[in-house]
Amino acid sequence: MELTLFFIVAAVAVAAAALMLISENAVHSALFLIVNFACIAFLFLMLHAPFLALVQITVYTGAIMVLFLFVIMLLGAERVQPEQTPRFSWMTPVAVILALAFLAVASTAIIQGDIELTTPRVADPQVRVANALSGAADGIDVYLNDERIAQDLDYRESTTFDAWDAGQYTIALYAAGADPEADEPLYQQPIELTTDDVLTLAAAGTMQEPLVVVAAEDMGPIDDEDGLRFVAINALPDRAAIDVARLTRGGERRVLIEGLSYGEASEAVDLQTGSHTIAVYPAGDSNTRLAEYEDVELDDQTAALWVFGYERRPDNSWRSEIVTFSAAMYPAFGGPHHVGELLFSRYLLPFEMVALVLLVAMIGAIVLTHEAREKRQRLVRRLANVPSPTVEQQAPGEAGK
Amino acid sequence: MENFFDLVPLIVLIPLIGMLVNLFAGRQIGERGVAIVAVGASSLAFLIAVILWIAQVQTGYEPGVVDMPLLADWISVPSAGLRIPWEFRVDTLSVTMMLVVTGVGSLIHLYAVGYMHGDARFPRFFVYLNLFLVFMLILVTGNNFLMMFVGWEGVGLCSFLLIGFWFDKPGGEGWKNSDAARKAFIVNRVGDFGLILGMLMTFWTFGTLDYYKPGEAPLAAHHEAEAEAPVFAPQFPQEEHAEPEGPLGVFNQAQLWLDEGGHEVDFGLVTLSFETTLTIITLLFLLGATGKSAQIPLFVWLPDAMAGPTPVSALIHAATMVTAGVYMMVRSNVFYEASTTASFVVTLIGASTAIVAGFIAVGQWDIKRVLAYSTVSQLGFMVAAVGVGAYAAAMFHLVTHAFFKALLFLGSGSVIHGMEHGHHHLTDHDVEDHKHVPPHEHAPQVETERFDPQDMRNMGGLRHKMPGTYWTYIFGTLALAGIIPFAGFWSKDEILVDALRLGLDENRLDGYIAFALLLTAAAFTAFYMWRQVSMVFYGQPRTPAAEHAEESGPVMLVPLIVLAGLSLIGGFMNIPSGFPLLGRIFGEHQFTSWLEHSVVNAHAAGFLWLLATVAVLLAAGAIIAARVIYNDRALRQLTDDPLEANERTAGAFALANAKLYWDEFYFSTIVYPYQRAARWLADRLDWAFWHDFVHDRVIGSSFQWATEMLSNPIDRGIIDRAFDGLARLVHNLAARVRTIQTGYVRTYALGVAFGALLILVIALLPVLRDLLGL
Amino acid sequence: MFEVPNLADYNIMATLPVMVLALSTCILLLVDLFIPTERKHLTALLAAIALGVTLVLAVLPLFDLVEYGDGPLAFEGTFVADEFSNMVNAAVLITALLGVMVAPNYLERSALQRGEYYSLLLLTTVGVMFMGAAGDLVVVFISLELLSIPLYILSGFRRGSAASEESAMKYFLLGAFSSSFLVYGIALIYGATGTTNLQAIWQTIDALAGQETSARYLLMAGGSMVLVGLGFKVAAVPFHMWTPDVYQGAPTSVVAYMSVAAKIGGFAGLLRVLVAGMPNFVLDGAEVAAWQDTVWILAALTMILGNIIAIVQSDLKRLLAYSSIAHAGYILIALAAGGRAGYGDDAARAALIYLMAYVFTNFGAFAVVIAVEGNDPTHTGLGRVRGLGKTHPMLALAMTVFMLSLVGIPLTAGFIGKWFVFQVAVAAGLTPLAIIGVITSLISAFYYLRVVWLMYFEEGEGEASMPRTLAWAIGISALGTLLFGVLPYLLSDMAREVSLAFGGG
Amino acid sequence: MGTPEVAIELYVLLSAILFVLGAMGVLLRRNAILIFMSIELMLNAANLALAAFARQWGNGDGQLVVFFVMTVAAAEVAVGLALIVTIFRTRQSIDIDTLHMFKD
Repeated sequence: MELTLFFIVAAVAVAAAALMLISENAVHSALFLIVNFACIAFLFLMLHAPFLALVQITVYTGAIMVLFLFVIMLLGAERVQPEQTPRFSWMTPVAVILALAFLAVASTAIIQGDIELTTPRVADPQVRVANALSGAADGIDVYLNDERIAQDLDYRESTTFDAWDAGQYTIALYAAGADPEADEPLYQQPIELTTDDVLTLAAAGTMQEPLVVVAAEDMGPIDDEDGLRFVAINALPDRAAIDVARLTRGGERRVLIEGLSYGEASEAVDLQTGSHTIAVYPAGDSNTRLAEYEDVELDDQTAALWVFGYERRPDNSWRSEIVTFSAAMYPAFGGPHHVGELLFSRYLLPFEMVALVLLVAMIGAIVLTHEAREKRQRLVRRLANVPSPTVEQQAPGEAGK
Repeated sequence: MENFFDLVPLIVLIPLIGMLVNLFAGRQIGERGVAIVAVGASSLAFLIAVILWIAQVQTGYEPGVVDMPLLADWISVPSAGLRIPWEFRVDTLSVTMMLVVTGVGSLIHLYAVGYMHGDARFPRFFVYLNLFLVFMLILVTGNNFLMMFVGWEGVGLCSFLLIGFWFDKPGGEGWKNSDAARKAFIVNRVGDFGLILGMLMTFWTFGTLDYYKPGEAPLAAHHEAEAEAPVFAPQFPQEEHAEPEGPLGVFNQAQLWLDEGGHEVDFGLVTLSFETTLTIITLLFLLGATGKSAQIPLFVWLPDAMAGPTPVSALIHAATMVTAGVYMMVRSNVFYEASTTASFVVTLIGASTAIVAGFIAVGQWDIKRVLAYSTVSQLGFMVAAVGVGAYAAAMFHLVTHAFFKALLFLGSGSVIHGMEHGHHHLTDHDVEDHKHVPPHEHAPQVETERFDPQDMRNMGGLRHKMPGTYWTYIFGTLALAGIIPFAGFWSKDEILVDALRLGLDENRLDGYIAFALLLTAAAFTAFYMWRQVSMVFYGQPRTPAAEHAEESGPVMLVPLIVLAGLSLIGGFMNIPSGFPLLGRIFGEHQFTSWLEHSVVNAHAAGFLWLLATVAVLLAAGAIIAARVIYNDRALRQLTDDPLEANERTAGAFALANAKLYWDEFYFSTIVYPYQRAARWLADRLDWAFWHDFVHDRVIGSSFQWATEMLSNPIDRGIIDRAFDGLARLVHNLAARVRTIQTGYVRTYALGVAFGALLILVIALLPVLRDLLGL
Repeated sequence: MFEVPNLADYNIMATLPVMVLALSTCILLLVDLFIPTERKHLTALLAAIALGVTLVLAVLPLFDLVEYGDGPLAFEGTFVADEFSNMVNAAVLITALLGVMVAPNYLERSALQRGEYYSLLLLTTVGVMFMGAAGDLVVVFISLELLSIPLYILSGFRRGSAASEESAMKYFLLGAFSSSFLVYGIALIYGATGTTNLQAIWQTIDALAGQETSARYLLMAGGSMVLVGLGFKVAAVPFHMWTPDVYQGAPTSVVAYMSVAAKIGGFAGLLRVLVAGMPNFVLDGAEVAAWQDTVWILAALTMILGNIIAIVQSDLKRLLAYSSIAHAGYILIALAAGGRAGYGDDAARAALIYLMAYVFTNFGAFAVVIAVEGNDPTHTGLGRVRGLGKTHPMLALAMTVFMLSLVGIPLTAGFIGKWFVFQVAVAAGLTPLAIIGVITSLISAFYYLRVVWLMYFEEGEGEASMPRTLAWAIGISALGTLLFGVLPYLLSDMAREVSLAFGGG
Repeated sequence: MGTPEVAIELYVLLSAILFVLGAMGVLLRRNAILIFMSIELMLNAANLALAAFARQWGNGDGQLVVFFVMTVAAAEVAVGLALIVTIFRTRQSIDIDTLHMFKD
């Protein structure tokens, strides 16, 4: 279906371009070009670039082409006078041959380029730390190798994502304020960071039995506008494996994750936004409900991390609890959000520069077209006073040549 | 005494200041002021050279390196390991050159004050002259090849400006002058190309361009170094020898690598053995030297360069600049010593230049052209001396030649001046203006026929009119001819001895060739010089102008006398061992042992009585022969040369007069057989196709083209034609290529598109090759 | 959700010089509205002040006197304020300053006094400065447009003059044509690497090294097309054909500026994209970057063609146009040398030194053309300089210095530039290219010396008008040419820390 | 976001075709405005390629480049049309072949 559509649109685009090329009348050419631009806008839509499609229609097809038409009409330049003796009759075959050769070479590159196989862009691993380890009074300190990446991190809090170089690291948990040189860590384990990883290092478990779960997050954009994504971690020391399910309003049970082992993180699961009731069962046992969490609120376009564990109550008793951490997902590809975000981060400088380019265009339009009246005035003034040597060069008779 | 070495920057700065003063205030301070500044600057430079000489002697000939203030880090990029400092080198070789350049230079400056008197562009002349001194001194004092190159280009520029100095001479003369200047510059650029490439290769090989680093003593070949170990300064321990980028200068590094053997140089694309590298470098340097020192095949510019004012011919085109090539090769003696191939080529080129130019000189009518070819010939002697390894002899001849050739040029200038004066006296004697006007200012608009004051046929009998000039000229001629005890005898003899020794002792062919050619060339020298003396000074005046010629003023005569004295005694500085009496008075091999401290391969030649006798007799015989042929009767009416009148020698004379008919030579060796072959083919294979197409079109037109190329008027040598042809080729090519510049936007766009396709195809060749299965 | 970074995150201080200039240009544009036509030299003065301040700001870090911002990267890596960009800034700002100096009298003479002239000139300068600091292909593209569009307008600045308009039109159409190649090239490079950031491109190529991925074909094609777009700007053969026509038709004060500034911008872009971004792009175990061959051929063609066609020119401006084409060839040698691993920094240094020498030499030559062209802009035949040696000895002397420097005679800046370029070429194993360079510069002596010849050795009227600012500009250019020729370490010291290559150079 | 149903190569090939058509327009048309329109077509072709590659890589950089190219193109159009208007005033023609005052 999509493919058929593509071919139709592509055919129209090529036809419009070719017609633009051969139309005698400039106005027709401009109209064909508009058709072509509209086709490209449509292709932009197919390529998940709604914002561009919009700009294409408004700026190009709307503003620029209207300007073209306007100038053609203004100058009455629909067609140029035919030449008595065609000057570059050899140009057509040469241009065609050149174009075909160019196309041949370029398409060779494109097809040989084998776009599907290209290696993705390399990104440094992103790491954050989340504290789901209840019990430490002032929170915890976390060290990655010798560098402290979290200080006094309280329960239910997390750091932001930071980029690290890929490689082998050792993660160590300390009680807040501990001296890593002198004190023993609460827990430590080696981890490996590889490129393109987006990892949450979740401290979980109990003070007696702390652990760090490495959860791989998928921050990539989600197609569903109202969607969200979550990763679950089983931090219940007494449960080797659990199932996680969502209870609908009707009391129906929809299993989201099956058989999540202790100390493991699940795959990412997509979910509709809204308020959910989440229940946890021992693996394979749909009758024993271990815990039920009502009204777990989740925003759209976020990536959530759920840690199922025990929380230490003020009375020193323990209670099973769900700890959620959420992070904004990468915005939907091509959407206004996405474009806007990039525009204000990586592309702010080009944005400013484009403003300068537009300023130049403004000055240019003024400088190039504005002077007619002024020139005549000066000419009159000059003629009235002393003829200057430059008058001759500016005489209107010559200008009309 | 080393402190005096610090004066060396001044030797460059003083002429520079003189030049700047004359440039900016020349018109204000008047002719006298300009003269004082210019002559003063060059004399002060000479004084410094003398001080340096004394300092050298006092310090035991220790070489010194002096930084130029401000320019210590001239070109340096530490991160790239690139450092070329602006350092002056004071050693016996450079001091010798300084003495010659400033000494002869000062005399010629003084002479020029008289010669250029009244010229409208008097200040500018001295600006150029001082600028020339600046560059020449940079050339000889620099401690690295790049400084030498700076000087090299600079003197070329000054030569260009000075040859064309009289561009506004009326009647087509000016155009000829400017043509000559351009030719000199362009021919020299061909030589420079060799020098630049040689320099880049040297830099690549050694990582530096310094001759020697400061504090580094020149290192002789290994076997000698072992015998006299302390020559090598202790601060460079043995271990460092193998370091490719050690702290050594170019020559010592080369010497060490040569002693070690087996060293290789990686040029990225190819790896060459060190010896091969040196051969290539030396041959490239030789190309540079053939340009600047006017050797075959690039000598054609020097005779034309005589279009410049005579002091310029004396200073630049005889005494100093043209010897730069010889200096450069002597400086690089370590390289040349190492490469037998290069030495062989050098010998061959030098010796053949000597004989060819000597032969051509016999057939010239122009007084300065004879001297120009003589200069080319003598430079050939020096180059050949380098080729046979006689570096001291080459330098010795360079020095003595500077004396007597400068003398001869200045003498000829005096003669021309006198002739102009006589001519002026005749044509304008009723004009009241008795102000002395320099030669070219004689506006000959009134004349219908141009009078050539340089044509020897117009002279004669000047012996009585200009006695001072005559006697000094005789001194110069005898010195050049190699008559004992004049300077030229000693230096020429040493070269001949060295050439013969190379042949006898090492059984080397080039030694014999050089010896034979140079001995013949020496005979030619004596002959054409005495022919000139006879034509100019003997007999009776052949024109009214010669009759009214007058002696030049004292400003011009004093330099002549000083130079005549030097031509007489200059040779005594290097009396060969075994020569009686003189050796004991002046010491033996003084000059060689002085030079040995900087030119490691300099060695003294002995004295061969037999050879000296033969050489002197040959010269004397040539002189007598010349006098016999150009006797007073023959000189009375000199429309034809006696050699031309005599049937047996007419051919040879015509040959010499036409500069050897190089065109005909090429014609007979290439075109004629080609023509024969073509005809034979046409006769035997007379097919219609063959006849119509191949013969008429291909052979016919290319033959026509070839004959057109080669059979143009023969007053210019084949090499002239080659350069002209090259220039025309480039011009035609340019004219053709420019037609793509149509002025139409669309064709320009086509160019862009075509270029895009082109580079896309180049870029994607690997893919396309894969696709096509190649 | 997404938070807008605050200004400190952008490291905006690193962009101080260019921002100062951009802002003062906007202010100048406003102030100019209140300056009457007769007093436009005030605008020139203000523009010169803005440029002077920027120049000081730009030069200070070159001598390690200050350091703007926090590290070289600004605006998330799209702007790189390093030694290279500082050198480019210095070169282009000096050019612009000289350009402003020669303008007022020229504009007055041609009745073109409009304040926009200076604004446009400053905006071009801003474009070149951005180009020098480009860390992203988008910035390369926009800088190119920012430096080109004002030049198109300035070329057509002479009102109602068919010549000026024609040159603007040609320049514009061909410029737009070639920049569309540039955009396509950027698209292909993006397609191959998934990023437009030069450092990220470098990293991606590095990660791809040794793998036989077919992305390299896209990369190759993309690199070539970028070369088309930027090669046009620097007038490399075969994208050079606009040069003589535009130079001849455009106002000479504009040509003087653009012949240098556009070249600086174009080469800064080429060096950034090819030497910084893609030096490690190597095919099949070769030792040099895959694009080196292409640049090699372009360099050779440019040197040969530029120098040869220049011989037959009879118009001073056209002669200098071909000469500027030829000089692009010499700088392309340095670019080609940057294709060998480990020589990127040396190559960039050589190119910068050459450009710096070229700034003074070429600008000076065009300034002399301004002086001799008189009131009639079409009178730029070679005969104009005939006899100049007699009538205007100082002007002739300056022109001689420029011509000798263009030939590459020692003790002039031109020689130093050539020396560095040839040296790096030989070091990087491009000896044949260096030989072509030496031979063609030999050929160039023909036509440059013809100018010297006409001035000194031929009779003629040799008229010239030399208002004070023009004389100053010529004097400064001549002085710079000689100063850098005699004391080249001033230049090489400034450029000593230039480091382009991301992987160390 | 799954893999696109239409292969990215197809988009890029289409863009190459349009680019070449635009280039031919520049070479073959004499009307300055049409040449100009052809250049716009070339830019649009490049934009299409950029958007296609952006889809391929799943990052927004390509789309941002398209955005900037569009803006710059708009600026170019303003200047270009102004230039055409001026030249028309002087010569009463926008035939590009009438512009050949200079040649060697």
